[in-house]
Amino acid sequence: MSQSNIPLSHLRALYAMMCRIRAFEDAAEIASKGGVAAFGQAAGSTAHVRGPLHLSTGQEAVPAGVCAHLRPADYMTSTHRGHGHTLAKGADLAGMMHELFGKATGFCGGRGGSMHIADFSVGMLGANGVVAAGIPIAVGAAQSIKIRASHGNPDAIAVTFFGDGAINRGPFAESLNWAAAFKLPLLFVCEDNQWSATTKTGAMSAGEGAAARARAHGLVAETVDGNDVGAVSETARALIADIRQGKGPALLHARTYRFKGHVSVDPAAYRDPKELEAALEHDPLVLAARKLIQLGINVADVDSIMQAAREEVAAAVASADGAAWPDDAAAFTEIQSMGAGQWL
Amino acid sequence: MSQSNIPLSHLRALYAMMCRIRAFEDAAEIASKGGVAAFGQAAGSTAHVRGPLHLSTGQEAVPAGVCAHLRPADYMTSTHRGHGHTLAKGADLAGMMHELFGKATGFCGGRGGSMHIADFSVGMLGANGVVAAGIPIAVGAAQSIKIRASHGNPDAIAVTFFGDGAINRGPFAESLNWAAAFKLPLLFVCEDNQWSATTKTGAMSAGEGAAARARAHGLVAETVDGNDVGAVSETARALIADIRQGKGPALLHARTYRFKGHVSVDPAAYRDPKELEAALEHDPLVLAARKLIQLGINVADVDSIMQAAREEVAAAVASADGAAWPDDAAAFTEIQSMGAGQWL
Amino acid sequence: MAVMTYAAAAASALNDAMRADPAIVALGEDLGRGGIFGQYAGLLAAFGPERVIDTPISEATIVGAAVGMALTGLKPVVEMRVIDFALCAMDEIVNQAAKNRFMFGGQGRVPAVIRMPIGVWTSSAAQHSQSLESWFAHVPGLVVLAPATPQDNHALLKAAIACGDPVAYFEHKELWPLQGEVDADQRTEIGKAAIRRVGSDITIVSWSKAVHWSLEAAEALAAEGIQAEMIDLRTIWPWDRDAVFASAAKTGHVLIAHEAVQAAGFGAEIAATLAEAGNAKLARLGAKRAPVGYAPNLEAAVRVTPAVIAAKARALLGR
Amino acid sequence: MAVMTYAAAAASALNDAMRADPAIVALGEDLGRGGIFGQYAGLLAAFGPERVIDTPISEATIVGAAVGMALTGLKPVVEMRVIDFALCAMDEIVNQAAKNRFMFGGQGRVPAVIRMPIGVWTSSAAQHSQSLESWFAHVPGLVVLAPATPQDNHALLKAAIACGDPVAYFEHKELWPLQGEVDADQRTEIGKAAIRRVGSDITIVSWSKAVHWSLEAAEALAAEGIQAEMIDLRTIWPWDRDAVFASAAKTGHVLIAHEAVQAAGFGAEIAATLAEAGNAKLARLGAKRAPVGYAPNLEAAVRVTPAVIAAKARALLGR
Ligand SMILES: Cc1ncc(C[n+]2csc(CCOP(=O)(O)OP(=O)(O)O)c2C)c(N)n1
Ligand SMILES: Cc1ncc(C[n+]2csc(CCOP(=O)(O)OP(=O)(O)O)c2C)c(N)n1
Ligand SMILES: [Mg+2]
Ligand SMILES: [Mg+2]
Repeated sequence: MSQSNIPLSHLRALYAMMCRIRAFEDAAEIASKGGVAAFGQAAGSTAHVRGPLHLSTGQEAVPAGVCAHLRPADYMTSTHRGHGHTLAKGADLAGMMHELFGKATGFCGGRGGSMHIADFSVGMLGANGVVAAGIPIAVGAAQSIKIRASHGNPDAIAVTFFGDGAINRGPFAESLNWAAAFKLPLLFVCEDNQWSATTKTGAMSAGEGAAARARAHGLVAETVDGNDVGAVSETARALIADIRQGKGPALLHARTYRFKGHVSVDPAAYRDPKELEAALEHDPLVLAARKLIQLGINVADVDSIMQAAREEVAAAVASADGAAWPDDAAAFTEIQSMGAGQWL
Repeated sequence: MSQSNIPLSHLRALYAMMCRIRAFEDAAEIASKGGVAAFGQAAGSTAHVRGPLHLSTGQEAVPAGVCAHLRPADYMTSTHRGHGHTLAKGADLAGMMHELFGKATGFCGGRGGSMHIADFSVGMLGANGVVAAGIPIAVGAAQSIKIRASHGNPDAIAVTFFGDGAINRGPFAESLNWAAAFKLPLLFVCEDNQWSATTKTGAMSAGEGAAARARAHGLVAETVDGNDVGAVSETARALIADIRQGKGPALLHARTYRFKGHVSVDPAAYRDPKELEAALEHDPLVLAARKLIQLGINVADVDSIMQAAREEVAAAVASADGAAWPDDAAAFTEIQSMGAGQWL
Repeated sequence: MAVMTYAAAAASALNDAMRADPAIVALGEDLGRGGIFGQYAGLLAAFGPERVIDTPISEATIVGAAVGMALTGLKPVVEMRVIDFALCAMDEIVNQAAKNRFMFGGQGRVPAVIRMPIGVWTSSAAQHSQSLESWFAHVPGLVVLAPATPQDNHALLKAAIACGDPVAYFEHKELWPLQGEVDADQRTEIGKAAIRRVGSDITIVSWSKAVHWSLEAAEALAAEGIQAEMIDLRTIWPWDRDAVFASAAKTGHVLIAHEAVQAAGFGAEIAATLAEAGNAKLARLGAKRAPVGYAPNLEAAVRVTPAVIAAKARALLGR
Repeated sequence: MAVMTYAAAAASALNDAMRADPAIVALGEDLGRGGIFGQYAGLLAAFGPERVIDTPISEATIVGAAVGMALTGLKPVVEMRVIDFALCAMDEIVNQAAKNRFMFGGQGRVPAVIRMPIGVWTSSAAQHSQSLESWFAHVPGLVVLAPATPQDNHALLKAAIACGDPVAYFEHKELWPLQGEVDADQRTEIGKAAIRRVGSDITIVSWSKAVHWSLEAAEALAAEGIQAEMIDLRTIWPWDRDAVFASAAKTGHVLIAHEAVQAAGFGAEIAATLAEAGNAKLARLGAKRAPVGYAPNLEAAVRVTPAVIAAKARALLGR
């Protein structure tokens, strides 16, 4: 399946979401320079976004295409590289930027930051600092939907995003088995950007990859060009429709590419520049924009979509910058109810 | 492949090993009655074998058939149900019985017991009280063979036994991937007795089982009737020959049946008695004995093999019974070198 | 009032709780047959396989899934069989269940009870005999309970399920068959110790199976004219400092006895707390029992700093 | 003598060790590119991919495989990146690596060094900021090290590899860039603390990054006329009681400062040990720091019993 099959208005909406993600990541990247010591970089004190910041630049088509078919009652878990998923699930862009800036007005009141972005109000149950750890949580959310079927949204589903490197952690396999054994309404999405931190995933992964592993556990699985937002959307649509009908879990393997380093301060010196150059030829935003133009939207219109996204993000940055830090006391609230106040 | 293809002398040797395992398990079972509190049973103080005792009665063809092709330089890891594997790897029967009795003369000086049987002198690197935990250890042993190729036994291999329930733990999948990615000389043996403690494994395992999961990770995999010792042996022979030649890891899925409860004091009241009855029709020892007689060995000869095994075991029980307990001081040795003696 | 075993008390409490609240589910291996020790007896028949869930042998996913269930409206009771196997799910317990509420700024709650039986159990050797309760006391976000009697296993299990926090719940393998009277309506507050024996000469603080040994020891001492006061802590976190300090003030002597390895066991925390309070010349400084926050000020708020160290040193020296 | 960072010191020590002993291998994620912090810089080029092993993201199998390697003649150095991810491998560390030698009666040895960087690290929040060294002190079979300087990271890493025991090795994430002089020939004995500053008024005991804060605090105190003696423990297990007790006897005041959560942190063990020794009215009893053995007498030998409790109570009361 490819872009050509989807209606213009849908492609336009997908493109708008991709632009918002791209603009968000670009702004976060700038705000994070000097934000953490790694890859030979020192941490400065001037960065607005501190700590490890994992950018999904270049991977926007996957969350945009998948989440177009999700509803607020559907649950999602994500990874350390979760801004795109969060936005695409419908979370407020400014709330996320405020959280990256560590402000009281962020989604987590400044307690979590980029690796712990979450917006439970739209079903986004959390990014995760531990590779593959979000997968079993989504399994539980999917099982909960089944168990609580009478409680309102019987055809809700859960979706879990994870990377190509994550498929080599045990919880991935455990979760495939579990989801299939209980026939849970769960979509696994392997967002395959070909890299695991500084390591090419290929050499570390035996066999035919995520889809083959899923099939071996009895799941339906599809592989798709993850830079073709139309293809992602159409494939996800079909899989999600089946899941909603109770046909059990499925896996979507989307091939894409990580344009940036592992974290925002990583210059990715270990990577052949040609590989990046080649990948940039398949920038999912460029591909989608080209298609929109083919379909008759004029260039200025297309540009205005990105322009609007950049403006939205700039406003978010400005407001995040001006927002208040959490009270120091917030370090000691929302920990637990029993024994609250007993720190020592 | 089946028994008919293997030479009589080989089948006879396999049968003899199976008899030793059966005789061992039968004697251990008797010695363990009242040895642990579980399944509604109380622990008495008269048992000679204490703690959880997992019997491999009915599963003898798997270790016998596989280990016939192993050498002392090959490594093995096993499970909580490891007596058969240990014997078949060439360990001393009496040393194991002494360990089950907790005596100073046992393999582990009474420190380990049934769940921690090991005989490093024949490459048997340990049973394990944690399901699936032996698998990554075997991965490391196999990698070590490759790394130390110059050190003597370049075509040595490692083999790891595990149950059908164990394939749903993450380390199994991680290890499949790892072994294939590094092309390690490792044979995975799934000894499928259809049960995981009190639970039928089928309902808990999605997809086509161990072999399918192995193939999805790029391994060669074969399924065999695990009660047909000739078939096990022939299939293992072929897989092991390829592994020795550097063709990478493989998996053998052997279907068998657990004649006893999960532990020796478990009456398996949860199991349909008909299932056991049907399984007893395929007792691997009966099948092998029948075949030996078909091939011309007379009944008395066949009986004498089992008789010899029972005598060997009886002698081991008697000597274990008479052997000394470990010194109390053994509770505090062989823990660690640095800081030895600092208990508090 | 009924006489029942420690195992049956747990099953009965869970039965009561599940009957009262449809959000409660139980999951783990072999639950359908009542659990290896009967601690889930009768529940499958009463509540069906959607609420009494037999799981694959997948400890990481058992706890991970429980976190997902808890975040979405259920109250899972999770069976790990023995603490030793819970080591296969430590990321899920410590990084996910315990920290979720804080990391996400209070958006999520993880009302999950994770049952991890501790203790030595008739020759089950090194991988089935550990007692690791002190680990969990060290982890912000967790409640830590260790009942010693059928009555407490009934009442504390209910309290654990109701409390809304993730709970590390430690039953003891050698206590499963222990018989005792159980009043199903009795409530036991989390954080309140029980004085199992009143005495004037020495305070013995303990929990779990060691409570019974301590009581046995107290009887032996009584025969010699020594009256021991025996405190069953029951809650390891938040532990009942008031009860311990009051008894210590009365008897002037405190012995803490637990089955876990002494080195870095929870007895050290109690002893250190008593010592600091009673001795102006000894102090500890460590991070607050809070997860580390992201915003720079939140991160700084829990840390030990040179200024804090210097201040504490001055205080110790009375300057 | 050369000046190098804490990260470079580790790389240099490992380089020396690997050159001298072909049995040493390193494994973990991203090692081939020198590790995210440069702590493996240059090693792949020097020793090739069979000895500097880039692994899949499979923490459980990284440690499990290291156990298998160690049992069969290799000496693996295992990278976990941060202690938080080591929670994905706790069965392998605690049930397998730590207990192997004992369970199998001395047949196996696990000379593996498991590197699990601890500590807060610039806004990396709750899942990348833990310090869990006290957990490992609680586990029989493990050596526990926590170097604070480039020199110690060089010398202790070598000592760890050479010692033959499984070692929980805790570097600190904020110390990677710390510069210092390193004498490659200097040996540091496991179990020996370093007196970083001599003083007469108060003893500050610390380790890892908190050593530097403690020294900073000591400077501030000195300006006020308070002379603090600063002990860098370096080895958490077996810890240097002699050094701590000697200094405590001299100064009469002890402050223990660590970055880990205070509750059930290793500071409690030190404080409790000092308190018990100095105060005849307080004692702890727990199991010996030994794995639980199978034979009934071995099992009994490590346990706390009513008789032991009663005896300790008598001793406390001077009877
Ligand atoms: C259990 C665990 N191991 C290691 C890490 C360190 N780490 C963070 S991201 C990453 C690479 C993950 O690769 P992939 O799953 O492909 O996701 P991507 O970063 O490419 O989005 C690693 C190794 C971690 N966070 N958690
Ligand atoms: C990690 C872990 N989880 C649970 C257990 C408890 N347990 C012991 S054996 C067993 C069943 C294992 O089934 P299988 O792998 O098929 O082996 P079998 O017992 O049939 O030989 C279980 C659940 C354990 N020992 N380790
Ligand atoms: Mg990737
Ligand atoms: Mg089985």
